[in-house]
Amino acid sequence: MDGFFIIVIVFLLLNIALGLFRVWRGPTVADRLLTTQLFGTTGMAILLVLAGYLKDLTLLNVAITFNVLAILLVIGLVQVWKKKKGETP
Amino acid sequence: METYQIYSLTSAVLFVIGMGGVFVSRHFIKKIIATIIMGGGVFLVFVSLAERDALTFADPVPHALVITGIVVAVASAAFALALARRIYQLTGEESFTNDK
Amino acid sequence: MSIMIDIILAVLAIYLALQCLFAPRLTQTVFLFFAFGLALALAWVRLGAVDVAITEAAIASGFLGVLFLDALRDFSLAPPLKWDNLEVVHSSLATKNPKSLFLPRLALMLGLGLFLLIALEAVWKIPEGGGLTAAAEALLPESGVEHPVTAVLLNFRAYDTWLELGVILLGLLATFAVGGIKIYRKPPVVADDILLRQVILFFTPVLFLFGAFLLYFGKSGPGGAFQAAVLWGAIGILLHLGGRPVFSMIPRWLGQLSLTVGLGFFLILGFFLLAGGATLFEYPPAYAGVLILIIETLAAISIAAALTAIFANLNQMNKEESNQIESTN
Amino acid sequence: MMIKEVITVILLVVGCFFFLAGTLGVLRFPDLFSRLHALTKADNLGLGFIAAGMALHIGSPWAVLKIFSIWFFTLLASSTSCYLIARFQKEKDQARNRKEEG
Repeated sequence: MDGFFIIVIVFLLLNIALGLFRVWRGPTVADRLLTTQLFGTTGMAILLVLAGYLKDLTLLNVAITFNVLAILLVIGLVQVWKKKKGETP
Repeated sequence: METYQIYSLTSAVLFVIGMGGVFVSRHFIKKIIATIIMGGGVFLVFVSLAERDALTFADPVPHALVITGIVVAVASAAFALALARRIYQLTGEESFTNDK
Repeated sequence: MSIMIDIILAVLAIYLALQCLFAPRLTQTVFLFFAFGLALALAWVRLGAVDVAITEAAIASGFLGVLFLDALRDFSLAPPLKWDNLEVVHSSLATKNPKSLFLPRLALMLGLGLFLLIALEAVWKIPEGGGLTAAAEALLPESGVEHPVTAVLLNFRAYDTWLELGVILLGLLATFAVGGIKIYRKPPVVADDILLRQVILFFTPVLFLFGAFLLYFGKSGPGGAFQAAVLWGAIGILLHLGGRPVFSMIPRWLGQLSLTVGLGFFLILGFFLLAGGATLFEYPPAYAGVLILIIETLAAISIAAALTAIFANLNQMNKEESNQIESTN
Repeated sequence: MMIKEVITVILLVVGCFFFLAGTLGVLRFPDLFSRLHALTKADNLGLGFIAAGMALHIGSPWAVLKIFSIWFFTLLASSTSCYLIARFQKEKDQARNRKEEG
């Protein structure tokens, strides 16, 4: 069972590494932000699996923090960059 | 190869990358980020050593140092950002220039 | 087998750091930096430092992330004035002979390479047998809490934590000194979107409760003042972004009180302990648990207020927005 | 006990599949709005499957409650952020079009 968990974690990490390509290319700021969302969600999945693998339930608190941070970044981007209209990012 | 060895080697690499970034990059924001990456390298050494010296639990003193260190690094980064933005507002320059 | 995870994480962190610093565009740099922070948070988890992971994820990626987004917008707007000055700079850069940069670059690369080798060797050969784990473990029953990191932060090395509150307050004062005190002004951006307002209203109590949980949980597990402070600070930032700047809604004395209460209570407590014949921050073991909880709560309020104020102040540094406020008033 | 483990494995594999689908969508779809769709739907479904699998594996009621509150908050946060990002981009596009026309 533990070996399977490690495979899942490695798979999810490679998934993140693949998705980071979009930060590099993404034409707009919003595209780049998407990838931090991806990192947030996938990171939470990794933390959940790690919590089962290490049998350490406190990792779930870290997962909630990841979630908080994702929503903070989105609202930050949307509100801070709001007035900048018609300019190419 | 143990877990802490991998991370302590990584920390040395991160520190050197950050140092190179401080020298090479021109824009203020990049310089600030480079110093934060350097700091991340230092914190990684501390925590990997705490993992090595673990008995029933990992050494708590480096953990506490790193937590306070992160908060202080963030406060100083905020100050640096404020300075950089002020310089930009007053002079329109985004980086240090020699020709003055 | 589980070493695979560590290797991939380490490679990911190094790759992200490199890409972050050598990306051609500034937005790439900033967003790759967020990803770097999250990768580092996963690394802390792998090293068993769950407290550090929470702090890193929330502060170094969330709080700094919002600050950087704000700054990025400022820098990507057209520069305010002095175009001729800027052109001089650009032309001087263009005329610089590329050959003259070759030697310094070579020297820099050589120096960095040598330094890397030395650092790797130094890290590899750090002598065994140090560490304060045994000392911390022996004194843990007297500290009033069960979690060793909290015991170190708020009892054994309370001095550090106290001074750190001072450092954060100094950082806030320094940003005031640079940008001018404007946080008591009216908000620049009001949330005109009903969903945005509702989600902020929903997340405010959730964040508050989760922060309080972490604060109390810090007694027996990963959590404590800093983690709670970051979550409460996130509430302040969210409310500010949603057009409800906390510091202009509460009376001024309350804002000042919340900024200084952590530092002040520490100071008064230390004074009374000294007057009672103990050393600074030597809590009587019977009351240590209660005292630590009170200190943690007050420190968390102070740090959260300071983070909110730093963000509010930096957010209103933007020239265009402040001009707009003046024109609408 | 065997059946429980088999179900956990199946749930995790299905979750991984949705994560892969989300990432491929982010990489391959042509514009921001379809990428948003891929990311916020597929990844959350994947997270839901993984959460279910881990809840089954861990099994203590407190942990199960926590895992599902995590999933609930993520659903809420990411559907909202999907909406907010799409609205942000749409306003920007509209402003650009107006500028080109006028």
